[in-house]
Amino acid sequence: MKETKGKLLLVYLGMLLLGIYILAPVTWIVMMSFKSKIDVISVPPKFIFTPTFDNYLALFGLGKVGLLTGTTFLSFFKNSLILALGSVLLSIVLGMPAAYAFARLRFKAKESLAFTFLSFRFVPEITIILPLYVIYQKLNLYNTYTGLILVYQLISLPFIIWMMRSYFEEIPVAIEQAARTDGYSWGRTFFRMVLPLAAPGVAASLVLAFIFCWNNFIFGLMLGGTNTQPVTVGLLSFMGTNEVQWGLMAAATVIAVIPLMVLALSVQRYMVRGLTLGAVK
Amino acid sequence: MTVTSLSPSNSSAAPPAVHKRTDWLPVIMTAPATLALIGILYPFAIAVYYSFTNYRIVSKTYKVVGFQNYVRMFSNADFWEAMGNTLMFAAAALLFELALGFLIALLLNRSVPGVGLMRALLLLPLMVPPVISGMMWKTMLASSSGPVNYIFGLGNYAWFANPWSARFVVIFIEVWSSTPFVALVLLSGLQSLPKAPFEAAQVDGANAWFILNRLMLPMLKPFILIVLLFRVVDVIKLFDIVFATTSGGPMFTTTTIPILVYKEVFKSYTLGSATAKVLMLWVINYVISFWLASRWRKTAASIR
Amino acid sequence: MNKRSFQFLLALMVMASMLLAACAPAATPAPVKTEAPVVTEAPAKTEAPVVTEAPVVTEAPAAPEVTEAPVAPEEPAAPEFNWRQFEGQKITVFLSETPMAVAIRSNLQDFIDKTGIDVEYLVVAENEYWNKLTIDLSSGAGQFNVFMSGPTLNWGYAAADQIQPLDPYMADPTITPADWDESDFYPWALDSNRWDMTPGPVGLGKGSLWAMPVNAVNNLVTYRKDVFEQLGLTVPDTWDEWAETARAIKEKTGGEFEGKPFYSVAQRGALDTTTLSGPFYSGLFSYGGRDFHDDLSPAINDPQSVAFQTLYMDTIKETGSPEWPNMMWFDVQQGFTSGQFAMVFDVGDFVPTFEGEGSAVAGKLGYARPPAGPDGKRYSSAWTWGFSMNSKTTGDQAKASWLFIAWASSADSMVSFAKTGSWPTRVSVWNSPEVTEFANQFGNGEFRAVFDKVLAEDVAWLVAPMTEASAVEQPWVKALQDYFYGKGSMQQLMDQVAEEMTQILKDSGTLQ
Amino acid sequence: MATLEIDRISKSFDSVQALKNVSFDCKNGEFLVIVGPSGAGKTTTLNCIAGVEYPEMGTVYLDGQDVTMAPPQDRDVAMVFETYALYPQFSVRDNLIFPLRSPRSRHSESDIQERVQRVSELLSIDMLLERLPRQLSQGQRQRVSLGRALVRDPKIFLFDEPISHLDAKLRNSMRRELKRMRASLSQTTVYVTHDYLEALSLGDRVVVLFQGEVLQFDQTQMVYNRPAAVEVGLLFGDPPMMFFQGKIDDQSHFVCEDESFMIDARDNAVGLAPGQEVILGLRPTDVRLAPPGSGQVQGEIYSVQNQFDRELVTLKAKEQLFDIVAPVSYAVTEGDKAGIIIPVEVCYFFDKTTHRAI
Repeated sequence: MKETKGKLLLVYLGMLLLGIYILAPVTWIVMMSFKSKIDVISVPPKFIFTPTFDNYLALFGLGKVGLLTGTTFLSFFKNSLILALGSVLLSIVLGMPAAYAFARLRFKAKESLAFTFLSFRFVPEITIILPLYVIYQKLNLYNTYTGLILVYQLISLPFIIWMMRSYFEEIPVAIEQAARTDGYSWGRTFFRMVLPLAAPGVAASLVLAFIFCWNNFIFGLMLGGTNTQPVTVGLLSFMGTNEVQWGLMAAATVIAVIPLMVLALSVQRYMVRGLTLGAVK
Repeated sequence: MTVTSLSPSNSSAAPPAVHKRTDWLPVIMTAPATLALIGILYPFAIAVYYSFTNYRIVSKTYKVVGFQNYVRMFSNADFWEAMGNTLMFAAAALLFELALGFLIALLLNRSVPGVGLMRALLLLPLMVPPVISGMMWKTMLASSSGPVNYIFGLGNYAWFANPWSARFVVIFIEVWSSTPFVALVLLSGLQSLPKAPFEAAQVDGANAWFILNRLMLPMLKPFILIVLLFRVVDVIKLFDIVFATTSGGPMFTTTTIPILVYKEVFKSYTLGSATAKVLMLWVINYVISFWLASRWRKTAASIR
Repeated sequence: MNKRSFQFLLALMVMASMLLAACAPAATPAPVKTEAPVVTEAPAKTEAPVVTEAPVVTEAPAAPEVTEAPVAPEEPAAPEFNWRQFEGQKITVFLSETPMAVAIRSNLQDFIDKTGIDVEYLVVAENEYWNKLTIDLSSGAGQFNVFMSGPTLNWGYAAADQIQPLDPYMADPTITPADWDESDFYPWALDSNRWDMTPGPVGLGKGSLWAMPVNAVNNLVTYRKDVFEQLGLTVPDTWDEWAETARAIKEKTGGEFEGKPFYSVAQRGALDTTTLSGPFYSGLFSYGGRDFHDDLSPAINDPQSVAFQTLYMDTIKETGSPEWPNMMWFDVQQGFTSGQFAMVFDVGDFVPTFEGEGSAVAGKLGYARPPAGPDGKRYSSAWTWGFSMNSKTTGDQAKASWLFIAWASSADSMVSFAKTGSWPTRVSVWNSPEVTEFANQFGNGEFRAVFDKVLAEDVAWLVAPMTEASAVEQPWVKALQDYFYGKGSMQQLMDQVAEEMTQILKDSGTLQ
Repeated sequence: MATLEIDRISKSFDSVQALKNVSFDCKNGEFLVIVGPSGAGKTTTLNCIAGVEYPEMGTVYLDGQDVTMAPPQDRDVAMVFETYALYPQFSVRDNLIFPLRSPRSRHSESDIQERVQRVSELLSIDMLLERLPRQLSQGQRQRVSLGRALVRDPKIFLFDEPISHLDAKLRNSMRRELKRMRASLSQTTVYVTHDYLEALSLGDRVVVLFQGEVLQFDQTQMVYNRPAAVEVGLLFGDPPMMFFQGKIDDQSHFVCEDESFMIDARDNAVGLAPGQEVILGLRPTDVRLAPPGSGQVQGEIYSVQNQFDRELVTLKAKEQLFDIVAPVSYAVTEGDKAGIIIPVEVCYFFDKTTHRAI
């Protein structure tokens, strides 16, 4: 489709508005991260100010803001990375076969089983925290990566199963049958044909699942301890009892978003799928 | 008139071989995920049990009280107000997210320079944890130190103090942080649509409304349904943003069921009756999702 | 059956019933429906070497038959106190993100070096802190041997046997250093952490010590001296003056000062129980109101209670920020720091922030004691941050944990905490040269002078102890918001809340 | 090169029985066509031969071996799919190479290149080798999918409606190409189509499938000349066979149910009993238009469709409509009276209830 000049103008206007809509709060956070304490609370708000790196320095333990020095933020960061990555990987291992079975195989109770998986998303976290706490305590899963990765499956597994299922279903079954008759075993067909074809969708759902795990708060708070608390809990710890360390919190948020952004940009072209399936549809 | 023999000459008289295979493949493939989730089902079952007890987490004993928690819940005005808020927020947020997400998807569904960048930008709000985005918006909307009032010249309007603007703002923040997800899914839906019907419609001179309403929306339906399926659960469980901005006030106007229950557990300690309330959300989620999921299966099947 | 074996049997039975009690609520999904309730407040920790009192009934020192390592003074070879006696023990400490927690973290190595006890700690923001602590205690997990705590929430934990009284440890010279001087504490600091499990005002200040107070959180008026001088106002000394002054400020400034929006009073107002904490309670009691009568009937709808709440709310409505219904403590603190308010009646712990480098009002502040009521009564409702011990912690680990508490509540430690704005619970610390010097920098010594009076004369613990303390505050704070939005008269609203409170107490079994 | 035998296979999906006791065989080098309307079970039958689906009952013998439950990669069959099933991420060349590099096949690199070259030249796709499937036209895709089967030497070729998605012109030329290929390759082939012309022009023998059952399995010509059931008659021929319900009277005459006409069926009365209710099948190409008064049927011309090389005349007798293919020279117009001559040897009688030929 050729775009007319007027339409193109409209499109860019729309994109500009969208950009502002998304970036305005983000800009505010970034600005806040470079503000001194007094600038953060200034009335009216300050848009021009002398930037300070104190917040960032303090995050990396190189400086001091208020009472807080060298926080353990970096270890929160590492914990989140391990937890989110681990959860997504485990979800793939557990979920991919299930997703494929739901997409391709015919069996009794398929739909109800698939829905049951989805229904785990409905479980309100608050109801299971107390029983889980007790169980984790007994099984020595409290304050372990394993324990948290397991409970994060509540977030990532249903998502991955359902997204991957629909991506698998998008792939015409005939392509798989063709590969089978061309002499490839089921496993080879899956890895040579199905997975590469579903890759964009799979990549997109992995990134989203990663982000959802990264953003989780309540499980990390309740079931994580000294060694495993994720970055979301760390961010909130800047809400001290006597004052909120807005500058530190903003700087920490900026830092926390960076790995996600890198991840997202590196798979950006997969995020919006639709390059490969053109020929078969 | 002779009819040629229906069976090949060499076929035996014996009955045809029967291949009774128990198909273990589905079982094997779904087993790992099932096992993992049964682990979660167990504490959930305990929670359901609690909802039939008068369990206070700061007392040493408790007993089963049958449906008392449920019965009392239904005659509790606070519960109904929170339930009303929950459903109202969910409906409003979904509506805005779908509409806005669809517009964004339409906007970014073209190949002009800069679109790639915009698609990447779209991910940003998703990456700010909801509780943090709630706090950030609270500072942005602060009556005198917030940039929003300052830029738009709104004086010192207190967004969170007026019951209706507080509701609006909570929904707005939720929309800000979740619309990108909706837009992404719908965008990939748009990208997967076949080009031919649209070109044909353009050749036929169909107007934009026709193309949208009769071609695009029906074909996007599975994507709309799946995005609803994932969003509806989250908006019904809406907690973080409310917690970080209004903690349920002013009065009860932004108190959702999760907020109500959270306070009940940690301030009143009555875990039993709190669990009963939150299980109602589970039921609602279940019903809505079940309906959406079956619609999705149907639509997806009819399109394929 | 001779006496000895009878005693043994008794001890066994107590232990068994306790085990049942401890396991029943949390751990088992389908627990024994313990309708035949577990005896009384069976002493929580049989294994704890030290005697515990049987709380509810008396304060009689001990049931000697359970004692394994008696504390009796006549014990001949009472070993000397030694900081290193539990070397190699490991304890876990749970901290709320407060200035005190910051100070503890930076001094922690001293404790470890001094005792050889390994300390693992976890810090979480305040709101989440209580929730996680509640889950940990009620699940029976007992991850955290020692944790920051204070009145109100402790009562729930105490009633459920989730924490243990600290008196036996305090009284044991083998584990309490000689220079750790109990009499050095402000009496109200210890008293506010005592409870004998009798619900309601009659239980105030009696019974076992459930937390060792370290940080006294007390209230005072902080005001903008520059504003008051410019407007020709004097500091209010009574609540009625407080309201009048607020109105006068509103009239004279017209809601604007130095070209910025300006409000008279900064008070907490969010739909959260913290809205009803210290500052609010101080006013309520000073004005002759109270929360509960001795018979546990709500007193919030008494004439004096209603009068105060009307005064308080009307003043906020007319002269406060429109954001009041959404203001948490940190909004109050931040709003005042940014120069939007003329007066704030809140905790003294904010003062270092008000006067700190990030404040727009530093150096412009004056201080005053809590306003008095119509009959001259003047209260600052105390709250303390202290340390409690899990009832699952026993034996040497319990003693090691106590050493940590003793260290944290020692005068030396408290001095360093105080320098973060965690005002001490010890008289000697408050009067120490370092703390005096630190406190004197605020308002040219005015803060110290005023707070000294507050500590000496005004402080009292006022909130009626009961396990439902935070539960009953929920409808209460909502009613205040309702009043703010004109949903009824204060009397009407408080009558309703009173009914709800009674219902809550009935539901929990506290009231028959 | 191989033989194929299908022995009474049955399969059902959920509650629908897709195949019922389907049996046929295919000789070495034979070109077998399976014809049937959509939903008849053609593709399912083919899938059972290929091994991508398994029958619940019955046996598939390939080269005399029972391969019923063998996985597809062990059967050495090549299949061309209705949707072509090209590998979208591979170039045309890689699509063609893919089966040659499978773990089952052992081809030297030079052999692979040589085969790809030969097949792409044969199908005139040698200019397209580096393109991706989505850059190809429908016809080109179809040829690539054919090529992917032809590069191999499988035991058997399976074609699933390979040209049904092409437009009429392309379909004609592809039919021609297939016919030529069939002559030169003489490979055992099972070919599924719903188009009787493909069946007639390509097949040695034809299996007619209807609702999962084999209606007829016979030489191609026989299927046309001796349809075993109403449905077979309906499938083969253009315009399609006409059917009339009626009865056999005592004189072995067929009497149409509205008594619009009768036919003396004595010479063709094998198996016909007096009083029997039957269906009469007539091909429009077999009956002739006659002047009014002559022939067994009298009526009025209802419509005339000029098809350049012929005319399709419809005659109405009482409530019955007769299609007749007539030479162009035959000048009739609507409203004319006319008769129809029905030679008794082109009358096909079917049982009214079973629809089977009598």
